[in-house]
Amino acid sequence: MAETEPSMIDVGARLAAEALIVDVDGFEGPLDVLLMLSRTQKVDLRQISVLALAEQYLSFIDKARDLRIELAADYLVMAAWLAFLKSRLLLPPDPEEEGPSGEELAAHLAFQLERLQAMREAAAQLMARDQLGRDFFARGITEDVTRVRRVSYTATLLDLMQGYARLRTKDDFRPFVMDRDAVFTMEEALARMRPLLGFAGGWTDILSYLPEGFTTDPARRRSATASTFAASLELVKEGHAELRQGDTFAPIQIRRKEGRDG
Amino acid sequence: MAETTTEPGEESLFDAPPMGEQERMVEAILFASAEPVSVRDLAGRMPHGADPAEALVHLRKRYEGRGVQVVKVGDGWAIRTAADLGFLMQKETVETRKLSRAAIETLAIIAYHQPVTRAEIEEIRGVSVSRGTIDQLLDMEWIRFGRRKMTPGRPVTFVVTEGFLDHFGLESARDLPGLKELRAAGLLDNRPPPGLGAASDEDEDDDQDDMFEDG
Amino acid sequence: MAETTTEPGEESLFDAPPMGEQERMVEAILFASAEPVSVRDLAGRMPHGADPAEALVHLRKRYEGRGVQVVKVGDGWAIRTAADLGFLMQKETVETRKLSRAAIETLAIIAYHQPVTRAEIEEIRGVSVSRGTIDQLLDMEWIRFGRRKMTPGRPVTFVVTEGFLDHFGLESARDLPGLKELRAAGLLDNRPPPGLGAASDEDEDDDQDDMFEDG
Repeated sequence: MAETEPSMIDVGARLAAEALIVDVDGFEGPLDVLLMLSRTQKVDLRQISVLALAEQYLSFIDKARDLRIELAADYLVMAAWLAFLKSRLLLPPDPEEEGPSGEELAAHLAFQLERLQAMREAAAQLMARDQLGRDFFARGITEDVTRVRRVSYTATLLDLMQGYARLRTKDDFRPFVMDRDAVFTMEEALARMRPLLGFAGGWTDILSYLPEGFTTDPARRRSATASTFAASLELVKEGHAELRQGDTFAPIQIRRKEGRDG
Repeated sequence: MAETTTEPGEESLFDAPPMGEQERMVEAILFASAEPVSVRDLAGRMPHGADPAEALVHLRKRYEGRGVQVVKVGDGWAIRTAADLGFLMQKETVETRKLSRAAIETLAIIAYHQPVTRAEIEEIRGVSVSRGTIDQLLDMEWIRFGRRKMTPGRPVTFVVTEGFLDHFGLESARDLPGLKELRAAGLLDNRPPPGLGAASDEDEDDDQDDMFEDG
Repeated sequence: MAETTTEPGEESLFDAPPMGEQERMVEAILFASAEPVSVRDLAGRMPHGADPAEALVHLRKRYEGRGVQVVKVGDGWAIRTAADLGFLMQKETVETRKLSRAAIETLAIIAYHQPVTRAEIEEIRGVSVSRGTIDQLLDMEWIRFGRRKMTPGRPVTFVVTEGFLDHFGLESARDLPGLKELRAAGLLDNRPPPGLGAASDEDEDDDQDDMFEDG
């Protein structure tokens, strides 16, 4: 297994330990130090002697202390834990003792080292891949997708008729509603809606049936809206129309019910 | 990645890479460059002895009829989307809006009084008709130019289109509800407005004559 | 320009354009974009009934061995120059921020163990992960937050992004180098330290499923 001379290991370990001491900042934590030390054993990580590794680490910490190098708490915690592990591994197992055995703990440490080593190698393989912007390239001249907004205008026949009627009555015709107060009765709404319903075709917002002169003034608009709504319900009750509303507060739409003689 | 790649080691110092390889190089450079690249720049970037001009001829041919084209832009060469596929670079969103009151009224006048001139529309509306309103209706293809009026200045007229009839579910402009029906529908007062006859059916022409001869 | 172009008028509303034409369209869209485009986005931009997935198969084949390649990146498709021609592109080379050793390791751990929590990354590296390292990877858009773990505290997880796959030329996280070997060796198992109980045994399967669902 260890084909090198014992003295060689010592030399190697010493050199490694010295390198550590000079450059302790270069390590990424105690696990990194352990991984470094484990290389001196020159064996597969799966066959590593955790006991020997623990001893190497503890001597590394001792040396660092001798040289009065300040070590981060992590390193000392690891040292304490390895000292504990070492005692577990050396002493016969106490049947009273709870918790994992020394072998289990050592196996886990070996696993951690192997896993870290594997991640290092994977990282190196990843970084060795061809990379975008270095080895292969994306399109230099890109064409953005331009968003074209197209507005489509619509109108209904009823809009057209109301528009035309508005023009024809502008000068000399005052809508009869203008002479009354701000009340538009349900009877008036019914009388207005009955003939118009046939022209609207499909679903139409009931608000489009509000009479001329009742759409701007809030009081008039309220009255007309209420009576138009009541009239719509009446028409539905009579079986002449259908109502629908897509959502709460969405426009209420009406259309003539097909197949019924108005 | 590409099996056709020649080993760099196989190239002697003065042998240019095979033409197929040069074509690949030009293709990659044109693709990745942020600006069109001149033949001179291509030559500067390609191995010694390469002939980018010839490679461009081959590459251009290869892209003939493809979704992108190798085109000359000023002194340089670039890869661009084929002209007929420009529409793929646009995303259209359609927004439905109600036609403005001015447009509805103008449209109604044209529908009821066609063929009608702009001056006549303004006469009926009592306000001038903006160019934009007419343009909008023309754009929507709901109105089109009719024949010119045989009056002084020979003004153009407007008439409604098939598209208009389709949209409003009418067989012909004659199916528009006449004044009688508007009145029955409660949209017009019962007493006929003085001077205006029923703007429907055969009366229509007369109406217009009446209306506009006086005006 | 292109003889293969069909007249738009010849296409009926529901007939997709011929496959050759669809291939041109996919080609144009992929060339126009620096970012990978998903099959779904392609379909959204192409005429109704088009089958971009099939067109991609043809297009990919067409560009085999050429100077640019059609590559799959996560859910998307992109055109990239062939890696062997990188030497021509010194001008386009982007200097990426040099990543620290900690950042590179953290990135690899996230890629191979995703979705992975910060505590798990720290367990693997044996050292705490600085906020700056995670922030840098998030900034580069190589990692993003995944969904929370169903363990006490519901910690957030990290996963790699499509940008990561794109940068390293990977079709999916499944194509990470050595992934199979690492998994077979049990080195990607979530093995808790002994004595802490097997709190995350059931999670383990989920982890792996996640990886393949997301990949």
